[in-house]
Amino acid sequence: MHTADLPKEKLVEMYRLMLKIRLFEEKVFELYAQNLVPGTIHLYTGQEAVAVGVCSTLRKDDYITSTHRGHGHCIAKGADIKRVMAEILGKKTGYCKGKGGSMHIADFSIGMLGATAVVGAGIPIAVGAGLSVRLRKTDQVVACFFGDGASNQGTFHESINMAAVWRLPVIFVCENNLYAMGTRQSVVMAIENISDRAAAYGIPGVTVDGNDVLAVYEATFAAVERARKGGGPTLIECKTYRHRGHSRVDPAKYRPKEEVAAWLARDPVKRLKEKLLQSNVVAENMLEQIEKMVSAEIEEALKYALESPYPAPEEALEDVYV
Amino acid sequence: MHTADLPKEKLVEMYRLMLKIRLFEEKVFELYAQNLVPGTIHLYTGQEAVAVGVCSTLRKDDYITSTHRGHGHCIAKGADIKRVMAEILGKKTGYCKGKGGSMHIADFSIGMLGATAVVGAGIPIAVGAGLSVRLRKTDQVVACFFGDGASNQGTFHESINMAAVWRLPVIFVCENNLYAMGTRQSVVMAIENISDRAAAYGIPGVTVDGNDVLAVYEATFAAVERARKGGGPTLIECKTYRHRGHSRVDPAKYRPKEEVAAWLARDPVKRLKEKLLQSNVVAENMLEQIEKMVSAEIEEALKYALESPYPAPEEALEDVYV
Amino acid sequence: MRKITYREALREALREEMRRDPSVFLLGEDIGRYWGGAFKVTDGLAEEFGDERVRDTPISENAIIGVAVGAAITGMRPVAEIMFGDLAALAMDQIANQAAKIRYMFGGQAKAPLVVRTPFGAGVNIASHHSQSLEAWFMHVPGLHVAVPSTPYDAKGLLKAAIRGNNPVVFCEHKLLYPVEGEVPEGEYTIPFGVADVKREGEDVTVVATLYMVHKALKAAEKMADEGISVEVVDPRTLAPLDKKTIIGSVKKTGRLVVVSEDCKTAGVTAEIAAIAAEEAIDYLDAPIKRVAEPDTPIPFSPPLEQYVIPDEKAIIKAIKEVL
Amino acid sequence: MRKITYREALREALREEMRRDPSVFLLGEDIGRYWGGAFKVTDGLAEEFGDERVRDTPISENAIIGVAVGAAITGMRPVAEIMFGDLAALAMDQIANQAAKIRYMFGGQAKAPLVVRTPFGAGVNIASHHSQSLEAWFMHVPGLHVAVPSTPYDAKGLLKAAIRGNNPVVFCEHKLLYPVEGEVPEGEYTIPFGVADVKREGEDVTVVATLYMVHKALKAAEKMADEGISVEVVDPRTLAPLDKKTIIGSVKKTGRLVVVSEDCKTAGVTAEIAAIAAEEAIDYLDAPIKRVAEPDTPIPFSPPLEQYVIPDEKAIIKAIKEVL
Ligand SMILES: Cc1ncc(C[n+]2csc(CCOP(=O)(O)OP(=O)(O)O)c2C)c(N)n1
Ligand SMILES: Cc1ncc(C[n+]2csc(CCOP(=O)(O)OP(=O)(O)O)c2C)c(N)n1
Ligand SMILES: [Mg+2]
Ligand SMILES: [Mg+2]
Repeated sequence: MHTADLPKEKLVEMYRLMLKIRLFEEKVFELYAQNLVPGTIHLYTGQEAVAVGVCSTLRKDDYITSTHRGHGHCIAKGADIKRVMAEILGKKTGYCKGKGGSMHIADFSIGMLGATAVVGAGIPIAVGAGLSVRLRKTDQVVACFFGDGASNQGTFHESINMAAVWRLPVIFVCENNLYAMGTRQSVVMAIENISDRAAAYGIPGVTVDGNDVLAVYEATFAAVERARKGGGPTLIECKTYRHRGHSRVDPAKYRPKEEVAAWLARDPVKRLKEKLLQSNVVAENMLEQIEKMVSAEIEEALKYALESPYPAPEEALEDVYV
Repeated sequence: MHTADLPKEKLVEMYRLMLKIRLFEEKVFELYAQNLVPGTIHLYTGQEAVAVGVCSTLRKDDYITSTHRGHGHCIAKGADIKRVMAEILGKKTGYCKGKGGSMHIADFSIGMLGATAVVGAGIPIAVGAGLSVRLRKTDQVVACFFGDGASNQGTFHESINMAAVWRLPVIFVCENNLYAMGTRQSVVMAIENISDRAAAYGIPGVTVDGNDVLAVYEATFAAVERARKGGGPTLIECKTYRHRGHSRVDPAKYRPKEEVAAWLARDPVKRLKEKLLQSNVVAENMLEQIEKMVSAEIEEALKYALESPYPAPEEALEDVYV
Repeated sequence: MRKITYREALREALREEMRRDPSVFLLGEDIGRYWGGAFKVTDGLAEEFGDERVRDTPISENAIIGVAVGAAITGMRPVAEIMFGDLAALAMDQIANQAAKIRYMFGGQAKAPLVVRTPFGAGVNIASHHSQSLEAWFMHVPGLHVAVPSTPYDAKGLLKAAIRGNNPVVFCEHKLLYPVEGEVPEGEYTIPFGVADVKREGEDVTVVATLYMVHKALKAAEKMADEGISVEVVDPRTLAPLDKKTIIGSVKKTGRLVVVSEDCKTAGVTAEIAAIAAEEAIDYLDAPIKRVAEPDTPIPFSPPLEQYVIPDEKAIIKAIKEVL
Repeated sequence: MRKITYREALREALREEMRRDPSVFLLGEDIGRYWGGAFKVTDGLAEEFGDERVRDTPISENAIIGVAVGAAITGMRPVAEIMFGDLAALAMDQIANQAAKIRYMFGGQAKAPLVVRTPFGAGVNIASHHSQSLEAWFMHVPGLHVAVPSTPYDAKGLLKAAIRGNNPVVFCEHKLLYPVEGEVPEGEYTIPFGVADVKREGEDVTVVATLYMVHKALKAAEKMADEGISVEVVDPRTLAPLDKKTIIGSVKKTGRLVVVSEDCKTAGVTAEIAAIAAEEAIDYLDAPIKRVAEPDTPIPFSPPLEQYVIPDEKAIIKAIKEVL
């Protein structure tokens, strides 16, 4: 489907989701600064168009796999932010009862197969879900999120090759935010477009503006359609940028100021908002109303999470085996 | 250098080496049938043009890394066949004092950095040797042999990517003999030419007739020249075929008869012989003389190996640490 | 009773479970119709169940297990084969960090009912990269179950239980056991995990052994019987969960313990079993615990070298005599 | 004497060895000028030695170690960093099958003088994939040396020895130790592998502990001293080679043994040390051996859960009291 044909409601819903991720992450950042978040966090701020563009093409029973930078993927797939927030704070009411935390959120009830904190480790798992779809003869698809850094892992190669030769319904979504921690892409790869790697497996590869949710949507939509019909996998590279440092402690000084400024100017949330307004899809006050509602949801989630109890220490011994 | 410019002596030497590998392997096969070879063996018969074409472009101080199918690599790099044979028979006089056997022959004195029996594991080791060359500021190069099957390992991807971004002097030589054990390439890869994978790393990739030693020589020569001058790595795919089964027990029934026949007709040793005769580089009786000498060398190697003692059992405890 | 080989017993388990449950499928290198598995365990299964359910894979060990994990958490029951146990080193992340932890990390939301079958063991002169015994690595990883069948009967019953169970299992086979014959009933049975089998009863000394070493221990026990010494041979059958109760019970009865395993001695299987006895039965021990294991070397190729490092009957007998 | 942190001690060792020997170089993810290592151990070294010798790599753990192996066997002395010890799971083939065995398989022709530095340990709420302690996997692999420094002094001396040695070393650090201060002399020194350090002398019970647990054991010992009980704390400093003599000597003196390690209990570090004592000193033991270790679970995220599974002073004291 071309995005020009998208119903207004869909566009507004995409905006709402992107804003939800943005405001959620800003809230997590605040909490972090107040020392309320244990461990580390990897915020999705700046990359919202990718998760939302991709997940907006999926059905509830489709699968996604996620990474250490996974809050956005969860929310875009439809997770309950109360339970996401509770998990991030280590509470018993979190999706993983506090066992996983920010880097390991999962919601199997919506096909969110979980985040792995081993970079690249989710890629073969996504392929396995794709194989499962094939063997169970359903028409589900799998979207597999990973970063530019992950695309140098052996798992990237092994997994995409398998998905390609078996023509599995997997969409490989590389979120190329130009850095893996402090490492610029050019320090670790001699190519510019990671989508060029698709040719190594005989599958289509495409690079899109990852800060343009409609571009992401369009490319994914085509890939999902092909995948559902048995046409096999696609590699979609979304060029994007994280607004903040890699993790809690990172001031990201390794990024040139001009680069940061240029990307902030291309903020995906703002861009969609402007597009909606320019094309008269929605009135400004409606967007304001959405923002209010989303903010309220987040406050509610925060309250829920803060008021939730921690798990009892002995629960550490549970869930090791079935 | 174009092979048309190759001096006669070089061509004859290449023939001699190919024949040496061929006759050596046939001898090993015989011994095997007589139950004189412990363990398993993976013969190089049929692929001689690759090892010889590649190693003929190398200096003694250049490095190679090898695989489970490594006898040909050793011999082409200049190993002493007495000690190769002794190792294959598990004798104390073998290159590895009987600890390695057929799958783990090494001769560090000629830059043969050893065979690993973990498919694909030699690839990063070759890259490390290339990095070592760079840090020691010599102009050595490294040739890294591996199979079509190995090109699906994560190490292939991780290693070539590193060599590419660091522009290391490594020649990646993929011996595509169309099968990994009983598995045809098309069962495990959706592409036809493995050299197409070079583009994923931004390096040159080329496919050559791996049964034509001159084609292999020419492609490698160019890659070696570029590498010595700091131009970085190349991926060379040599299409070839093993004349026998994968290993000792394999009748290779999974290969269509016509396919086998077609490839036998393209026997690399015969082809070079015919070329030499046709182009009047050498007289037939000179080739016969070479064959006699090579046969005698092999008989001598065999005698040496058979007469050599086994290691003493307690030697098993040596060489674990320096 | 009917006698079949360990290899056939494994194949029968796979076949029966695949017939019973369409969610069971196999994947691995060369397991399909062209080869039937490097050790022929899956021979003929592709012909019965098709290439989709008996799936040849590329040489990509880590992804093989990752794919099994992804299939397992979405409703399938994959049985993956790693052609040689040594190569599991390539898949340790997917085995130990993903398969083993996915249930825990996600707070019990997921289950990962996959089986990783792989052969360990030396004795066929295939050197350092194809001969190791690495069971201890997996024992050390919470979330995994580890099976170590020593007979065709145990192989079949444990493999069926592994496939039906809901936890990830590393199913350790032994190359030298594949041709070994033993009694296996035709009918349906499974063997629960965590239940040791006393392969021979005895009074004077307890020998705990696994896999191929069970057979060497039994031979040693027979020889000792000739000398009037009664050896009890306990086969744990699964290392995780480990049937401590049976082991400790036997030690309390005999007062002497020899632990035998083919893996390298240091930090290996024998260490854990010896440690348990030292913690829980020291007051019953009348002698030091003895461990019989591979010395700490890689496995060499040459036959005299290889034979030297593999624990043998003589070493077991020597250890038994030392504790008497 | 001058006090510096464990982190600084490691950095100083790297700096001194790089100045001394041009064949020493570093490689790893984000170790260079842009980040200085996830735990800042290599901070500033790229500035002094350049990007060639302090080399940022792609995220490719198995190849990082493979590259180190290739460089080591051709004359270099690489020090590779794996950002978190859990991720060594991705590199087990290159560590355990290649680095460890290359000398042996090739009959002594090669040496592989490489060091793999990596942090283990829990305590900072980063959950199951960033908190494990996997030293036992490496102990179990012949051909590897394994260092486990607990103080800045040991860290510097052992790292310098590791870099100068000719065997592959897995150099296990602990996240919570990086900021810990201790005395480190300015002058040149190295600490030989295989020599335990008695961190505190005592008469009544031997506590063997490693890494961060040494500090907890020392605190426990202090508390026990208040109760009139004299605890000897032995820090092996390297697990391979392991200084059995010092451990056994101490056990023979005190007659009681508690082994403490942060790794999972089953088939872990404590198992090997307990087994050695059960083999070699059982006649001197006046009580069962006690192991204090992580229960067999992955490491959970939430602070109360994580604290529950990490062995603490109280658990050590409890174990000591149980054996008295
Ligand atoms: C296998 C592995 N290596 C290293 C790390 C440490 N680490 C965590 S995130 C990260 C960078 C990942 O970069 P990328 O894939 O581009 O994702 P991004 O953080 O940019 O979203 C690294 C190196 C890890 N968690 N796993
Ligand atoms: C990592 C790994 N997986 C599987 C094997 C078993 N194995 C040995 S050779 C081989 C096939 C290798 O195929 P290829 O790379 O094409 O080399 P060829 O044998 O054709 O020369 C396999 C699967 C192994 N030794 N190592
Ligand atoms: Mg990135
Ligand atoms: Mg091949």
